[in-house]
Amino acid sequence: MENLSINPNLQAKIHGELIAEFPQDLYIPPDALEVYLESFEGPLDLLLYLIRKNNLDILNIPMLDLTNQYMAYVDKMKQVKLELAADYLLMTAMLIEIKSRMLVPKPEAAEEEGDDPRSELVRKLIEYELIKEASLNLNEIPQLGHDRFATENYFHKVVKTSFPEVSIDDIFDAWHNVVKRASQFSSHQIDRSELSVREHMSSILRKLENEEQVLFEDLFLKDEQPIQKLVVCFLAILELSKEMMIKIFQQGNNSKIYLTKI
Amino acid sequence: MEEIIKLKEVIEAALLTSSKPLSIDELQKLYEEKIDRSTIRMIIDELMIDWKDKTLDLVEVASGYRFEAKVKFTEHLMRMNPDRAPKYSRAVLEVLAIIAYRQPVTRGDIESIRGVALNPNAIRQLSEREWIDIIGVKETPGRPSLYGTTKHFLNDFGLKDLSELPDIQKFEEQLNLDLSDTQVLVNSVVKKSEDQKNTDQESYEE
Amino acid sequence: MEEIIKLKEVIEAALLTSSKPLSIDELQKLYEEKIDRSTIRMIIDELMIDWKDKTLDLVEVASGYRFEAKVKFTEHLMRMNPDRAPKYSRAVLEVLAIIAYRQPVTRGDIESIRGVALNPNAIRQLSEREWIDIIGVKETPGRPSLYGTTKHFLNDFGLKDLSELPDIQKFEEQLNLDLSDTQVLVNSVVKKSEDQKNTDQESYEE
Repeated sequence: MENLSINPNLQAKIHGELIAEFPQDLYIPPDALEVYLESFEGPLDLLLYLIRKNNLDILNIPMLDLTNQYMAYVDKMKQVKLELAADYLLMTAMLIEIKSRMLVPKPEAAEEEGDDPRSELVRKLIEYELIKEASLNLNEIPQLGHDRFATENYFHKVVKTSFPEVSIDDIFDAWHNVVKRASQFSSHQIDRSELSVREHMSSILRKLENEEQVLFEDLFLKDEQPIQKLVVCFLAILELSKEMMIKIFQQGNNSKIYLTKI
Repeated sequence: MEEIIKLKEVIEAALLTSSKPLSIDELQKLYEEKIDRSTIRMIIDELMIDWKDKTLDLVEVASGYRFEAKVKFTEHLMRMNPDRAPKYSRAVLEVLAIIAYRQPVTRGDIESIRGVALNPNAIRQLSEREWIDIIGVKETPGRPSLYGTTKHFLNDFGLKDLSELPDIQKFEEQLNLDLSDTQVLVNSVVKKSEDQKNTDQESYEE
Repeated sequence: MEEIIKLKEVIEAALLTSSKPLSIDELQKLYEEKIDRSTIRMIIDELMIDWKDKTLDLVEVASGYRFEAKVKFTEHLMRMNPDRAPKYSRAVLEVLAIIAYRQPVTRGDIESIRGVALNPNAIRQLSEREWIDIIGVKETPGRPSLYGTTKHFLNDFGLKDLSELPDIQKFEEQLNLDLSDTQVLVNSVVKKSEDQKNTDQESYEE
C-alpha cells in the first residue's frame, strides 16, 4: 500500500507558521483553534487533512481511526465555535454510519467492486480534492486587474453635439401621460384652457420683454384679424392679469389702457 | 547600458497599460529602489522620439504622461465607437410638453402638474436646445420665471403656431374628464375652465 | 502595399486604445467599406510577430484580441498599482473552480462538492465581478438556477475558451497511478469530469 505524496497546499498554518505535525493529542490552545478552524473549508477539507497527515490510504480508509480522530476534533470545535459545527456534525453521522456498516458481515454475493460502504465518501473526497487543486491552479493564472495588464490608451474623441431626436408625437405622448397621471389625482387637475389663449399669453409676455409697456389697443391693431383671434387675445390679457403675470393700468377714466411687465 | 534599456521597457509597458496619465512620481513606484526623476524624464524624452513614427504619441498632459492614438486615426476609431443616439428622459419630454401646452408656466406649475420636484437639468437641456426660454416673471412671492416655447421650437417641429400641436381635447374627452364647464364662446375655439381654481367662470364673459 | 500598411496601423491603434478585447467583427467597423475577415486575421498575425520582441503581447482571448504587457513586467506593474482588484478567499476560489470545471451547476451541486453550506457572498462576489452568471434553470423541484462562467471570466484570465483552463485531468491521472484496486471508483470520477468537458453550454437543459 503506497502513500500518496502529500499535497503541500493541504498544510495548515497558525499565525503564519506551518504546522509540521498535527498535534497527537488533538490539543490546540483555544484561540489558536479558531485560526485553525478557519483554515479548513469544511468537513471534507478536514478529513482530507487527517488522511494526508496520517498517511492514510484514501482508497482504503481505516474508518475506525479516521472517525475517532475526526470526532475528537469536532468535540474541540463544539467547545469553541459551535456555529461552525452543523456541517461537521452531519459528517460525523456519515462516518459512524459507514463504520457500522463495515462491521456488519456481508454476504459473499455482495462482495463486489464498488460495493464498499466507503465508496461514496471516497468519491466525495477525491472530487473535493480535485476542485481544491483546481482552485489553487486557477488562482495562479494572472488575472486582469490584478496581475495581468491590458492596454487602454487614450484617443481623442470627436464630440459631435448631436441632439436627441424628438418628434411632435413624442411631445404629445408626454403630454398625454402628464394629463393621464394628473387626472388620477383630483388635486392636480389640469386646466384645459385653449392652446391659442396660452400662445397669446406667451406672445404678449414676449412683447413686454422688449417693450416696457404696450398699449392695450395695439394688441388688436393688426389687419384682418378674425374675430376669434381678437377674443382669444383679449382672454389672454385677462388671464395674464389674473395670474399676475402682467399689470393693466389706466391714468384716468377714458384714457389709454397700458399693459406692463410686473 | 543594458540596465537603461530595461528601465525604458518597464516605463513604456507601464504607460501603455495605464488607463490614466502617469506622473513621474507614479513611475518611480515601478522600482523599489529610487530612480532619479531626471532619468525618468530622459527616458520619456527618448520614448517620445521612439514613437514619433508609430501609431501612438507619448504626450504630457496635466497629471502626467500618456500614450494616445495619433489624430489621423480618430476618424476610424470613432467609427468603431459610435456615439449612441442621445435621448431625452421621460421627465424632460414631459416638461417640454407642459411648457408647450400650458405656457406660460412657472417651475411651480410644472411641479404641481407632474407631482414631483423639477430636475433643473430638464430646464437646462431644453434651454440649451433653444426650445424654451424665460418670457416673463409672475408676480407671486419669489417672483418665479415664466417659461414658454420659442420660435425655434416651432421651426424645429415644423409648426406655424402652437395651435398646430396635436389636439389634446379629443383625448381628454376619452378620459371622461368633466367637460360640463366648457364655454362655447367663439365656435368652440376658446374653451376655458377654471374649475380647479375655484374661480367664477362667468367673470370674463360679462 | 501602401494601403495594407495603413490598415495595419489603424488596427494596431484600435487595439492599443480599446478598453476591451476586439473581435474581428468589431475591427471590421474601422472602415466603412467591408474588409475581408481573412485580411484582418492576416494583419493580426503580422502584428503578433511585430510585437514579439517589444513590451506588449498581442493575445487572443474569448471575445477577441487585445494587447497586454509581457509577463516579465508584472512585478514592476503590480508595484505601481496598489489598489488593484483583490484576489479571492479560498472559499470563493473553490466556488469559482466548481463553476468553471463542473458547469452548469446549481447551488446544491456546489454545496455537495464542498460539503458545506454555500455562503451567498461567494456567488455575489463572483457575479459582481461578472465572472459567473445564471445560464439556465434545472428542471428539478424548486427549479434551481444553473451557474456557469462568462466570457468576461475567460477574458480576465486570458483564456480563449474553457478547454484552456489548467488541466484537472492530469491531476486526476496522478491520483490514478496508485489506485489500481478501486479502478471502478476512479473511472467514475474521471468519467464525470469528461462528461462535463464534453458538455457544451447549449446542452445544459438536458
